Amino acid sequence: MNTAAPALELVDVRKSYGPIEILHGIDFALHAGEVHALIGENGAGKSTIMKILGGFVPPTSGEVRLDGKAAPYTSGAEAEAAGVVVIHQEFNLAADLTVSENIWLGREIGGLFLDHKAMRRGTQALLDELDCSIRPQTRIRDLPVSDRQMVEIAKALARKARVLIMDEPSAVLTHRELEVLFRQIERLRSQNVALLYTSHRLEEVTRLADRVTVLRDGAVVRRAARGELTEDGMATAMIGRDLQDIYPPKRHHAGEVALEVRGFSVPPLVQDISFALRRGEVLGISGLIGSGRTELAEGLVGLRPASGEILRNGRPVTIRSVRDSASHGLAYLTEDRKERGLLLDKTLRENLTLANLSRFGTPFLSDTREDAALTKAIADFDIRAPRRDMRVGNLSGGNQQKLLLAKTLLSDPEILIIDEPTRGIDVGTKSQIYAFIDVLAAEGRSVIVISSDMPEILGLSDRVLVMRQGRLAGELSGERVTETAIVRLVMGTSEDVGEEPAHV
Amino acid sequence: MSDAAARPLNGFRLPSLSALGPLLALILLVVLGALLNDNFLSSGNITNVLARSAFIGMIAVGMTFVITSGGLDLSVGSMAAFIAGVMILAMNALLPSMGVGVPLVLAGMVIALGVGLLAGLTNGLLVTRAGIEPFIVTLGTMGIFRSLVTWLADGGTISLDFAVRQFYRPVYYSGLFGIAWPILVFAAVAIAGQVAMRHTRFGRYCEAIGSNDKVALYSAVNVDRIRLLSYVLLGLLVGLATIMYVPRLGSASGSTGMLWELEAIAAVIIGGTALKGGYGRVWGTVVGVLILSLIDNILNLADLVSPYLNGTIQGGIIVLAVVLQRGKSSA
Amino acid sequence: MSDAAARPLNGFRLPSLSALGPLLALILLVVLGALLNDNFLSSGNITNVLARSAFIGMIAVGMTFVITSGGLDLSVGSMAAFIAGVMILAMNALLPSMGVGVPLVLAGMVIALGVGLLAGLTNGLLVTRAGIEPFIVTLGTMGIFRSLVTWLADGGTISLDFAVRQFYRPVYYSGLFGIAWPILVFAAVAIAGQVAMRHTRFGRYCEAIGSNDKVALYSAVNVDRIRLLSYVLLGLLVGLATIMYVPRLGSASGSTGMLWELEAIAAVIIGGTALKGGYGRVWGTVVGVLILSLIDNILNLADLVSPYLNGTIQGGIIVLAVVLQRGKSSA
Amino acid sequence: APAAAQGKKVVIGVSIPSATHGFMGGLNWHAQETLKRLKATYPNLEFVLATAGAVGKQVNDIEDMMATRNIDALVVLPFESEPLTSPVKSVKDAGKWVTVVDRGLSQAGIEDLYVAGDNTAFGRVAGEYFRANLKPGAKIVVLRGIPTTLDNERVDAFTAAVKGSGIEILDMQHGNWNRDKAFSVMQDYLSKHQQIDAVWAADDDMAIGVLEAISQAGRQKEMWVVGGAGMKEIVKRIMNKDPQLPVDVTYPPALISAALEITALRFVSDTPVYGRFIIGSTLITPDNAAQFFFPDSPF
Ligand SMILES: Nc1ncnc2c1ncn2[C@@H]1O[C@H](COP(=O)(O)OP(=O)(O)OP(=O)(O)O)[C@@H](O)[C@H]1O
Ligand SMILES: Nc1ncnc2c1ncn2[C@@H]1O[C@H](COP(=O)(O)OP(=O)(O)OP(=O)(O)O)[C@@H](O)[C@H]1O
Ligand SMILES: [Mg+2]
Ligand SMILES: [Mg+2]
Repeated sequence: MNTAAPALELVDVRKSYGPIEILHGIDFALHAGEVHALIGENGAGKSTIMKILGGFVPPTSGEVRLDGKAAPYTSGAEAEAAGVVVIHQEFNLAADLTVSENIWLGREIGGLFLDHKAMRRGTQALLDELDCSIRPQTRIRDLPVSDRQMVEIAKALARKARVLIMDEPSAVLTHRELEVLFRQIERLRSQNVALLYTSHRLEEVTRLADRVTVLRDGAVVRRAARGELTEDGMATAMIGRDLQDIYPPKRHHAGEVALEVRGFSVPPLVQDISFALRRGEVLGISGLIGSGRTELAEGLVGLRPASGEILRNGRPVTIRSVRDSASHGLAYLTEDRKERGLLLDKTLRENLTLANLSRFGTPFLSDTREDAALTKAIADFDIRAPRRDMRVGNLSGGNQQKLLLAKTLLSDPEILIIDEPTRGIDVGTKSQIYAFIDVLAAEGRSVIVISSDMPEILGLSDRVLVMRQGRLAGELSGERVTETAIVRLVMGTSEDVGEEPAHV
Repeated sequence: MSDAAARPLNGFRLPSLSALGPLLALILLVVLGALLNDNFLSSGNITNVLARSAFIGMIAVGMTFVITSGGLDLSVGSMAAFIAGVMILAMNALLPSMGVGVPLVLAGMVIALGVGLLAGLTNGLLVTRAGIEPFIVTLGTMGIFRSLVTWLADGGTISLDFAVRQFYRPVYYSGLFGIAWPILVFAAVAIAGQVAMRHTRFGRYCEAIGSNDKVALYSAVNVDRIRLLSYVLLGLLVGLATIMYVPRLGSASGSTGMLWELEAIAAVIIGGTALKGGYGRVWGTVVGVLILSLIDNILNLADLVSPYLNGTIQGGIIVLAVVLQRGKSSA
Repeated sequence: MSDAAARPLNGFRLPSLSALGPLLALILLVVLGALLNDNFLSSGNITNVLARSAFIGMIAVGMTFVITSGGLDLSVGSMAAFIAGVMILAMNALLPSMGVGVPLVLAGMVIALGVGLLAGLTNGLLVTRAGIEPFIVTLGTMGIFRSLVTWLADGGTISLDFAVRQFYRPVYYSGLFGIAWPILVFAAVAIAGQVAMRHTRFGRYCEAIGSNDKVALYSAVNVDRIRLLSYVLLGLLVGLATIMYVPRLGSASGSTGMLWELEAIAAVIIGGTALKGGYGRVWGTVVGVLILSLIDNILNLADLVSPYLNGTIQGGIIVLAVVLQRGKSSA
Repeated sequence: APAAAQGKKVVIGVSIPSATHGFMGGLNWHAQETLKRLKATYPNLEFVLATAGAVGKQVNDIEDMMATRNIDALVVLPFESEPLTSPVKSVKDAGKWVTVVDRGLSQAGIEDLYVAGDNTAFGRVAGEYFRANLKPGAKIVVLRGIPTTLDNERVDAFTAAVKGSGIEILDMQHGNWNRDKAFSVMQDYLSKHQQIDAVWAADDDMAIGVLEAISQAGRQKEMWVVGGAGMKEIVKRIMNKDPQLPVDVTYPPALISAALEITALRFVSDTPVYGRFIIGSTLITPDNAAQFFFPDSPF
């Protein structure tokens, strides 16, 4: 497709952290006007490669070449000036600043004084282009993760890149935003931008990628052009073994009602939600970003002020804090692992046991027991950590997510609410996690899965609730759980225009 | 949802109640003062209160930037004493050759600003280059500046030559259009500070660094330089405050500027700037400074049960002023 | 790479160089002291230095928890003065009915701990319930406690009845196995603190809250209660410090405990605890306290050019001690 | 005729440093007691009392008294002489009566009335006692106050007085007029010096800390201590002929009372009260101690 010198290239790049080598001699090239997908298991080294390309991390040995010459940058900022822009897997936004301030950070418009108007206008234009309803003056702190991802994308687009590197931009996006993102990617490709894309959703790779590079344990194991690899082939190349259907067969038989919610509201958005959850059941909750699924879940476990009735095994209960909800056997896995899920400065062990410390000894905590729990979690969830005593912030994104799952499940909950459980997790591990959920249900526990990943909802749920603008838009079960049915409810195709406008 | 995007921007936002909190406290204090004493609202008293707020005020404006960018400076009070000491010694030394007059005063001012700049640079370099916690750096320099001025003064007081003092005095006591110089300078500093915080890159970068220095670094912000600049700016403002302070008292000693750092930091925090950085509010700082000055002034207006209890009332009002401001927990 | 998971645990880790920094500084100071004066290593001098460190030391151990959980307490010095004042007045008042003896001393101790608990509770509730920045809360209570003790003392000194003092004196001056009581109590507090920080839920939660209070909240940690507890614990330790302090000079006044807060906070930070919270190191705090005491001791033992410059050397050593500790920038 | 005698209200402003150490505490107490008494005796007199913890605050207080309380007279004990000179001068220039207490202004002729202790005498009297009671070759240590001009005056006078006597001053550190600080400084002196024959603690608060350190070291028999100011605890011990505390040097905090009374007199009677009243420092010995003992004072 392209014979000119690659826009950006890695030549025999190695990277070590301390004594551990993460990347073992990577050769890798990006060409203008092409989408190159980099795939691999969690911890394979994708983000590290992207950081090296973007100038954020120096390679231990080897070379980065821009247009065939040694790259003239040594920092992310310089790389950006050279037209190499990265959308990071972990958010790179200042939470106290507004959307607009973040987007222009480091390249503000204006002379001595900032031109707020121009920047706000520019931000609005970018957001419009992304079909995104966030307001430019909102503080990042007040945005849900999905919106933050859109801000990240907008920020990158504002940079006018000639090489755009995207590290799992789609992990937190729903169907609708995803389409917007793909349109942008296609537009950039046609403008001769070189694009690097990574995602654990292989169907996206099939759809977008002109070239695919498969990484395993820090080495390239396969290179392919468009159409050379099926999704199954990619998965096999990534994890080194064949992968059957990743979803477990649905064979749950629902028992009695474990949790019932009546007229539940979480101001300001979520209104009047009622549903029942049975033992042994997996209940999916679908909806657009901002439809209030997270609010509902956080209201249920006492993280947000809420009103309405909650019945546990038929008896009304009051839940005002996470502790209350834990005492009623409820556990919630947050969608926001960086800000609400994990202590990035602490080690794996401290994170794993934080929510269930009382089990590890009173009054003195037992290191041995904690270490044993960690060993088990590492095995159960296939957490790949170069060192057990490393900061969690240095784990790869997917491995952080696995640790978060392990942390949530440690409390052995009767009812588990998981918000975007497999965000950023590779296909191999995904199937393990699905099997895990299946086991939980088979043991007679109840699971609520909130997910923006349609196949996940379809593959896991016995029943699906769909939320729209803070209300229940409908419920589907059995045969009626199909993609079209869900999408229709999600979008509100009944077109009842009289309803209140979208909240912001 | 998509129609929300098309909605017109409302560029103007009403300040939230929490932002108005300190202002409210200030207004309450003014009302209280007016009720307690008829002369409270006299121009004389208002001038006094504003003029004496000016020193801490200018320093607090600088401190706002330092704190906003995630730093702290405990050394400002000692620094003021040190600058005052050096400035006075220099002016006394220059007197024989230059004589009393504008050049001598200007020379003194340049020296004050220069020493302030160097002092701020020292703090800033230790924080950015050596990578030491600002608390420790400035605790150290606090002791150093304080003991240096004591040493310069030989344990006593460094006094400006009497003739020079008479000549220099109007810089504090007289003014323009009936407004005293310190008030004018403070107002200028406050306005410049507010503009710098809201409408220049420097202010924006301070907030970004305080909020998340890694993000700032990734966004091509020269984090170390901005941090350094914030300390240098603060040093310069301490120098400027000293320029206004010396004509008031004409001397410096080991006890000059004692506890100013605490007052300046308190003013910044009362004004609504976050101690952890990331969000700065210069006008809030000005309100905070005025609140602190007014408390003292009002305590002098009324006859209290016992002067020993001044501190109790002062402490109580400070806490109350901030209670007004924060409705909800999340400190 | 996947085998990493199966690798055996390495339970024991060598402390990193940065952790050893303050210890290194301490050792250097000891060597310096021994070189400067022969009596430096005499048991008398060592006892003096350790016993003197005890008050600030106990307070600093409590402060470590407060700072680790993201708080701050500026009121501890005034609180100590206030507790001492109340305790002495109460003991004098109880004297006629109880007579000199163990019961009276015990009553005094209970009162000291009770007042400390209440004072800590006040700070803690204002921080957690009213949601005010700890800096402001404790700046306010600092003024309040200080002025209350001045008022109780009528501006002067509150002195313990002479006979009671004679009876109570051994609590500071005598000891067990030749080790003075304050040293023993301090050691016990330090060990308990280290254990609490590293091996109990409370310590773990303090670190979690300081690291990211939202994550702690989502992990079913009762954030407000732990925060409150940290202030209460500090209050109790201030009470305990006061119990050891009162028998030393048998008096309290408006100047008791002046600037102890700064010293305690400095000790905590020098010891390697992060001012922003999230990481606490109790043994580091102990080292920090000893460093600060030793600096004073050495300055008194050595013959310097001018005592006016003590502050300069003190400040310099503090900064240096921390430079040793932090190799790289990232304050 | 005096204003108050004609039934007009007279407002007297009183500005003193706050009670941050023993001596100032005593001074604060005497000031308040005297004000109570004067108010009861002369209903036409009104007093405005402000205490300042820092020099800037004291200037503010004086400004506030002028701007809002319409004072007719000011009684001021300057925190520091130099910086208070101009502000007090402006009070004088506004036609008010000015009484300066204890620390003189740096410019002569501003005040109408000056009531002060004698810092030079304070140091000299102590020095002369050391000279008279120690043999040549004796070794002493000195604790200084907070570095200030008045501390310099006292110490200079003391050193001048012992000069040439063959008494060796081993050490001089700052004890900041604080018991705790004095205690640790003395502890360190005791570790450092094998032979100490006497201590000039320069202040009774410091003397308390010093005595405690000496008794901890068990070296009570080796040395005696001289403090200063006349704290009741110390005076009591002198009365009881404590060998460790042979004498004390007065610097009575009650001098504020004298200043207030004389100033009040100026407004309620025709007594001419201009001038300077210097209250000398005298040596308190077991013989005369009783007359310096005020059991009700907190100091
Ligand atoms: N600063 C660091 N210190 C130590 N190890 C690190 C550091 N950064 C990354 N690693 C390790 O490097 C390996 C590769 O990480 P990387 O983030 O590149 O994986 P990834 O392929 O992006 O995985 P994921 O799909 O989970 O995002 C991981 O094992 C990670 O723990
Ligand atoms: N802390 C907050 N402050 C203000 N508004 C918020 C906050 N958190 C969420 N919102 C608003 O509430 C809306 C609903 O967010 P929520 O996260 O519940 O949506 P969701 O359905 O869970 O979507 P997703 O999980 O896919 O992001 C968001 O669009 C956001 O605008
Ligand atoms: Mg990654
Ligand atoms: Mg959500």
